[in-house]
Amino acid sequence: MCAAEARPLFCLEDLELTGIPAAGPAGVEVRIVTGTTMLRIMPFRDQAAAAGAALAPFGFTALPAPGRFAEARENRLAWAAGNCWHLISPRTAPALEQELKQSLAGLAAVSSAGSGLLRLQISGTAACALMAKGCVLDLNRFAPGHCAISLMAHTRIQLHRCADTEFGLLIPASHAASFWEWLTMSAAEFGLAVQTTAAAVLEDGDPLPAALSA
Amino acid sequence: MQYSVTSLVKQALRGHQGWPEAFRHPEPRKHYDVVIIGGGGHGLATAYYLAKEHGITNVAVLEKGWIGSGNTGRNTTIVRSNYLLNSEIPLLEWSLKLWEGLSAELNYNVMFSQRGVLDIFHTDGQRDEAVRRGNAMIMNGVDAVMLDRRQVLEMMPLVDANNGRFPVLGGLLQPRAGSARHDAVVWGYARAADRLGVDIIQNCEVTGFERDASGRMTGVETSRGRIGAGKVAVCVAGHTSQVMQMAGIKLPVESHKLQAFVSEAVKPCVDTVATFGVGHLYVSQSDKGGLVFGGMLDGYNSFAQRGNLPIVEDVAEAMMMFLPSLGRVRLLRHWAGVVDMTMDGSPYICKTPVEGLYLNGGWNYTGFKAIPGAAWCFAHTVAKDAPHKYNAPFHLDRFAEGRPVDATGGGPFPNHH
Amino acid sequence: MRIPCPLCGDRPLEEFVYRGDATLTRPAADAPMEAWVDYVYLRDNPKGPHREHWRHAQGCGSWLIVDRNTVTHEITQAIQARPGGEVQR
Amino acid sequence: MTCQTHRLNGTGRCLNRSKPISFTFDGKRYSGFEGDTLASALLANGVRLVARSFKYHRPRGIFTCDPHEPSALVQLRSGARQEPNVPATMVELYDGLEATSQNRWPSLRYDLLSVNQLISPFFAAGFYYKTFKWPAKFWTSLYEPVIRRAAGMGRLSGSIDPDTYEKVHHHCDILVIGGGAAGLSAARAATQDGARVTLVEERARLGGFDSTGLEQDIAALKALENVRILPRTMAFGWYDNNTFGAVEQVSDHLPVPAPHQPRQRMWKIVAPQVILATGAHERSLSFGNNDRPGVMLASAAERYLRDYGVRPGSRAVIFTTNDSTAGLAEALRAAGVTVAAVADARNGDEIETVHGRTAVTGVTLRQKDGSRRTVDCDAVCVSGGWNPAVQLLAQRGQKPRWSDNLQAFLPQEMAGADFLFTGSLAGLEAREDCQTHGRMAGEAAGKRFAARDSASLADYHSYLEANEARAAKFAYFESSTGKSKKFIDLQHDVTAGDVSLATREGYRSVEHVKRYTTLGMATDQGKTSNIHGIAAMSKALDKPMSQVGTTGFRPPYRPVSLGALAGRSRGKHWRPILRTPLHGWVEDKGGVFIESGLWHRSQYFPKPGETMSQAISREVQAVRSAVGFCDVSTLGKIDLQGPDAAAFLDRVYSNGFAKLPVGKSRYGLMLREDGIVMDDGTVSRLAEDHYFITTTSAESDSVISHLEYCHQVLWPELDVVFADAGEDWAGIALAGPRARDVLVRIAPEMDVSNAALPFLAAREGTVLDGVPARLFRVSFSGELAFELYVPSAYGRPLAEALEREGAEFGITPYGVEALDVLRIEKGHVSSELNKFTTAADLGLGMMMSKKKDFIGRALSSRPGLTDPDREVVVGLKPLDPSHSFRQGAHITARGAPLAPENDDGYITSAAWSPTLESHIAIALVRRGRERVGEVVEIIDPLHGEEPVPATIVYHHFYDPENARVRS
Ligand SMILES: Cc1cc2nc3c(=O)[nH]c(=O)nc-3n(C[C@H](O)[C@H](O)[C@H](O)COP(=O)(O)OP(=O)(O)OC[C@H]3O[C@@H](n4cnc5c(N)ncnc54)[C@H](O)[C@@H]3O)c2cc1C
Ligand SMILES: NC(=O)c1ccc[n+]([C@@H]2O[C@H](COP(=O)([O-])OP(=O)(O)OC[C@H]3O[C@@H](n4cnc5c(N)ncnc54)[C@H](O)[C@@H]3O)[C@@H](O)[C@H]2O)c1
Ligand SMILES: Cc1cc2nc3c(=O)[nH]c(=O)nc-3n(C[C@H](O)[C@H](O)[C@H](O)COP(=O)(O)O)c2cc1C
Ligand SMILES: [Zn+2]
Repeated sequence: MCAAEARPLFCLEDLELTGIPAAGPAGVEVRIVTGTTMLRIMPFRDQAAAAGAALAPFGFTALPAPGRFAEARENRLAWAAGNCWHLISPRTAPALEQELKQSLAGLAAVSSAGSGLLRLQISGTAACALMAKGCVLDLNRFAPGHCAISLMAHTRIQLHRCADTEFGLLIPASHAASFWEWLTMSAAEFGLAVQTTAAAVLEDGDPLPAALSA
Repeated sequence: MQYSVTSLVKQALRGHQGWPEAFRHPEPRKHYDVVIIGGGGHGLATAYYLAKEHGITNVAVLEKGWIGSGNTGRNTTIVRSNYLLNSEIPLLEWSLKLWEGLSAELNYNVMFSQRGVLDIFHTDGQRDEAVRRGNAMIMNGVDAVMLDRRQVLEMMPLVDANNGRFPVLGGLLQPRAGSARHDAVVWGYARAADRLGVDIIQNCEVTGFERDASGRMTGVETSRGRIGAGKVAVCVAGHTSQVMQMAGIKLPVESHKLQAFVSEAVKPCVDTVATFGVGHLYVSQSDKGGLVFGGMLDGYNSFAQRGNLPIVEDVAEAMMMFLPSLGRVRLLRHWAGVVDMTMDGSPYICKTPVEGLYLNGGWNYTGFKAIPGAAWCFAHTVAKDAPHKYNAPFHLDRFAEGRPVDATGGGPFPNHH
Repeated sequence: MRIPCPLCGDRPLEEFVYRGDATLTRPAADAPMEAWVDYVYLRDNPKGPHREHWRHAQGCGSWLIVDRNTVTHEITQAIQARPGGEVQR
Repeated sequence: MTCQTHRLNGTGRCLNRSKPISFTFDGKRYSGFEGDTLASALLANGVRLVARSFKYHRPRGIFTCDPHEPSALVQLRSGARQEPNVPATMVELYDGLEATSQNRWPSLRYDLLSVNQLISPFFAAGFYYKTFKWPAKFWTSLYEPVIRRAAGMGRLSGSIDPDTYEKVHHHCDILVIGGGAAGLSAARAATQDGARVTLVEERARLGGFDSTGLEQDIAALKALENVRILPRTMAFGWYDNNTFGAVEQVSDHLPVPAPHQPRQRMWKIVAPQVILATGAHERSLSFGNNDRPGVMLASAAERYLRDYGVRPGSRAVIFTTNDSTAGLAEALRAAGVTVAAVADARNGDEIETVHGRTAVTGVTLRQKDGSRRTVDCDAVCVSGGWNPAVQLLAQRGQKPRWSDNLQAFLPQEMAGADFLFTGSLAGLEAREDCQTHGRMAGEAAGKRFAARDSASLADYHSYLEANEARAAKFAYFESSTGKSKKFIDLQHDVTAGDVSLATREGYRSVEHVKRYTTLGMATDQGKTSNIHGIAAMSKALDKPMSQVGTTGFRPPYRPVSLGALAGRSRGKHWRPILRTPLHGWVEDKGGVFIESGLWHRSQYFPKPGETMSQAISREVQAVRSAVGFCDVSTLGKIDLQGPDAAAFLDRVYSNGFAKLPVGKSRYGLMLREDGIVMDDGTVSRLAEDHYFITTTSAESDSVISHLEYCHQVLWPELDVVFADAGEDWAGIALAGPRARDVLVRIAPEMDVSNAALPFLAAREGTVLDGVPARLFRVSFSGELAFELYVPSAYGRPLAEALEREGAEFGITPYGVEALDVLRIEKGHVSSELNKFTTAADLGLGMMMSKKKDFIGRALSSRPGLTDPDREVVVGLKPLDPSHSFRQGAHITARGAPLAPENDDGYITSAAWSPTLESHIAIALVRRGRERVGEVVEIIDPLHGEEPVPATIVYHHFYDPENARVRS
């Protein structure tokens, strides 16, 4: 019996993950980010503050308010539903999950959102124009550091505004293939470049503005 | 004057100067044996059958606006009896039988067009439901035909059989079903009732009830003054709970709005009434050429006769899924009606806890087809103070008894029916 | 129609699912049958202001209590149904 | 190619004369210029007859220069892009454009159905209500088909629309609708306080009615950073909370859309404030034969001259009631057109009737003194005044208000908390007035935005009030004499006579008249006709215009293609197709997919040469005799944690959970509050306060929503949290007598022996050398079985490992069909949870705890739900095992006639059981449990089947002692 290899892009299997050429540089760049660990944090009754405080080992002092995310070291902590936050990290899952469970014991339920979400980073000069085709939010009022759970192309997704022209998307794996098709159709007019990147590499990239870091 | 080819020719030669009014515009009298609230199809037909079947002619129909301004004048006009439950089929089938002779009976062409209602199915689950329903229909003496894929596509050539998504598996056809001209039904019953002596009083809103010491109904208050009544029959569709509340009765009803859509007129391309269950869509084509179609409720309580965009998009999406060659057809108009949604999707046609007060309402979005049959039964109930066997299941105590007439299994969530 | 979710902000109708009358209280276990029948089947159905339950199903998932006018569709208030909510904004 | 006989030299603001364009109409080739519309180009070529009317097939020409053109509707393009009913006035000319006339046969000039004109006296309003009633059958079989053949206008291609459509969401602070003089000023002023302003204009160019002199304003607006201008974009609907639907015609002016471009794009615009500047529509007048080709609105004539360099004829007569035609005579003369007469109704002059059949050849004028004279002409330019374009506003439900001074219907409310309006929509006429007031509206909106509350509207209001007070428009709608038909609704052929007939027959409400005559129900929705209908009613009923009132207006402002409203959500992309983590693997294995809700699930795995039923039987037999595995990832999965988790479960399930030990699974039943079964599934206790729940695939969303409701609304005091873990885990059922042998190899790290992992045990551990896993010993098939969950990314590796490690035991993948057969053999209910059944109906009455309250308990005891006559779950075995039947077939006692009272139930599940070598069924049968052993009939008259005699049996056909699941 040999160790099984995860299939990080299982939800996009058999789709062509290639771009669509444009006259000039592609207006939309999509990075498919693999190797991300996503852990749910769901505080028990009246424990949200305590749970936030217990996240110090991960670089955070509090749970971000609804509609916000924060970054510290290589980790991102994002509000993800009514009473739910996601710790998003390039570190490997089981170890991180154990650490988090210990830190939050009695304060919050921890579970692994595992590989159930496809993570995309969408950037480029036409990123906003593309997003507007599916996203119901007022993107002008959705500033870097904001996050939302919202409907896009008939799919409930999580959306992070990473920079003026960059969005992070978390898409339920079962919807990912359809979403991808919608995305490529909608981005075609701008030109689309596609890359697959490991989370570890990504997090070494540009940090968020200092103001957003916890 | 009787309407006929002869009278039409005569009048045509005289520049149509001699046609009498189809119905009078009388001032309300002081008292009527029966006051019917609501000048929609059900109210007018109830008046007609009271006069015709039971000889009760001292009857008024009070309508707050113009007759037909409610749901009867804004519905997608599907007439069928392809129901599931043995408790509901007899009423609808009786209604269908009355439809078949209605134009002649009323001397008014209601354009009842029996070009079939075809429920197309795309999944095994839908097929099983259709088989169950078709067999129930046949057991009740109703016509039902199972069509295979080829037959469905012959009848509905515009259906996309290869949409890469929902294969056409077959369809359940009721050949005798079809559609009718909504306004003609209103005017035809109004004219026929008027000719039997019924007063149709428009612009007359009922604002309250009058009861004697024993609690019995004695009259109604209206925007045109008090009108005495031996019996009061309520047929006010989307406003049932409002009107019944005036009599102190709270009903298992939520008012919702349902939208309807019509396209520009195009040459005939949809020859039957077709439904696309996966997309909750139904579509037919009017004799003028407009495609008439609709989908689901907007989904929240509302008394506004106008819909919102999500359902417009939903319905258009279903149309494009079902009949993708209609992409270049344009939507001409869309509107909404306020419907009583009940806790089991079935109506109330019954006596009420208040003596002298009778109820015909809770029609959800299916009451047009029932107009002749249900009004006929309702007239019976009002005249005889007891239900006819066809409307017996549709009383108010059925929830307490645990005997809802729930054909979709939606349960006590009106917006799930 | 747009509903101001207390957690997510203004969102369009298509993100929400409706349930209805928010003034009902579930009877006690030993309540008489009529109380149960009324609870399950009788609803407030006013023409005008209405207090109702909606779920932000395609957003944060919260059940909300929304005050909305059934004639104008104007919404005057939307709060989380769970008293206090777990999270404050 | 004919030459452009009516084209002027020099003029034509919209034209690019250096770009000639060739196009065809009814197969004949013509030429025009870039910038032309189809209408202007046809006029330039001297083409006047372009259409036939709906009912009488009367010849019709180009009547307006507007989007709501009622007459000149053509069929555009050919092949799959063929589009019916397109107003020629809105078609921007492109090279190679193909248009044909519609609603005529055999040709536009010789249209057979134009005989309808001759018998038109019989076709008066409402004629079909009065006849065709007898004999009853003839309506559907004879009369109606004839009427239907004549129905409709244009024809569809019948092919799938090859173009694409898409949607965009857009948010701005202030939306301006209409890019005329007023809208341009308003938009510019609105930006002053920093608001984001969007302006939509349905035409290709900004400037509205007359863009002369507005070039600088337009350029200045375009230069502003916080302004977004959307030309060719029509706001069609105004929905709650200032949500607007608008459609952009992205590619309609091109032969085919550019690569990756949609044909049209629907904008969903949300704007806290809106300024309406939709302008006004010129109206016609009623006079005899006022529908002849060559009769045209005065403003249209003016625009064709000015913007397109086209003269409407060579001899024109002007018929007017107002000053807006003041410059027209001069403009016509300047274009070399003889102005043969000007009939000004204010002076008592009028046109009585028009002469000519397929085009105007002259008119009879009636002068104030009653004298008549005939004037030869080939064009009639008519103006009956202007109707403010109130349609969008009226969509909000407000009824327009009649102004005697302005002789027009105006918006009822001058302004609202979230809207303002301006320009000729507000009754203003002069360009300067429109601009000044537009600026006021824009400034007010900008201030409201900046202060986020109300700004003073005093000036805005008083400006309009003064304008209205000053006005003294002449009231005139219909010529006073003449016998010829006076058309009101050009497209639907409604005449002034039809309206008065309707009122005589008792149809006195404006809404009744509309419906009886079909006035205003055509594609222009009454924009050119309603006012005349109201005027005719006012005369017939002797009621002021204000009391007659308008009919209601509805979206869309102008018809919108279904394609645009659907966007990309069509065909395969209608709704997302949901895929399980094993999707790719199933595909590679040659598995067949089936739609199940939005999921694609593996239905069966055929081997070469196998039929579907052979494959299913093979898969079933493999499970019964060796081992199989099945993708169950679509099951709903919920991760429930918290100190009150057990208490919570006790309330939402009918059976008890408090005593479920850690490490154990239990089957759970969830009811609705009305006592009907909602869902079933397994609940596994992973730790003291940690549960893992599965739900059925179909109900997974509604169960989550229900549990959230229970938690957030009913019992907020309970300290639990739960997560929808549906996406997290891939699930595989491993079943069959050799299942353990395979599992041992997959999960060497775990002790899976019967002793360590007995029936209903639940464990967390790892498989495949370190992959986290949840392992439940539950069985749906009736065999020794396990449900295995691993993170979704390991779903496929797990399937591959099972295949590899199980090969020696004969492992076989199976799909949902075999899954269903296995559970039917075993007698597990599934499709019996059909929203009609109670726990007792399903034979699960013992799962209704008596010791606690739970959802659905109280109402379950109502008489109707405990009636012994209810239909309950039983099994059926045909006397002849080879006799098959369908799901949905009904049950009757033997020999009972077909009648509803003999309806004893119906089949909910049917299958060929390879194990029992018989067809078997689960059915809901009246008093079924008392009738075990009785032979009944399975009837399916719908399919014309002979009744199948069958014995009622207990539905646990296979291993009723449950020995195998425990082995
Ligand atoms: C969009 C839509 C589509 C539909 N499609 C179908 C279909 O395809 N097939 C089908 O069978 N059914 C359909 N229905 C349902 C059907 O239209 C109705 O059930 C049916 O018309 C009800 O008839 P009615 O006479 O009870 O009500 P209405 O026609 O609504 O008449 C009730 C009348 O009561 C009046 N009224 C109310 N309150 C008062 C008062 N206080 N005083 C005086 N008068 C009052 C109202 O003004 C109204 O005119 C549809 C409904 C809608 C809204
Ligand atoms: N009596 C009059 O009212 C009258 C008569 C003749 C000329 N005029 C002149 O017309 C001009 C009036 O200016 P204005 O700005 O009020 O009107 P306008 O007619 O110039 O502009 C209105 C614009 O709104 C657009 N529009 C209408 N509905 C729309 C919708 N739903 N979506 C998108 N666009 C839509 C139209 O295409 C048009 O371009 C002035 O120059 C005035 O002198 C007025
Ligand atoms: C079966 C049917 C067909 C219709 N066809 C048309 C039509 O061809 N043109 C039109 O303008 N409206 C049509 N309507 C819609 C009516 O104009 C009107 O919108 C509807 O009856 C609701 O009334 P309201 O909009 O006045 O509230 C149709 C309505 C129905 C019920
Ligand atoms: Zn929310």
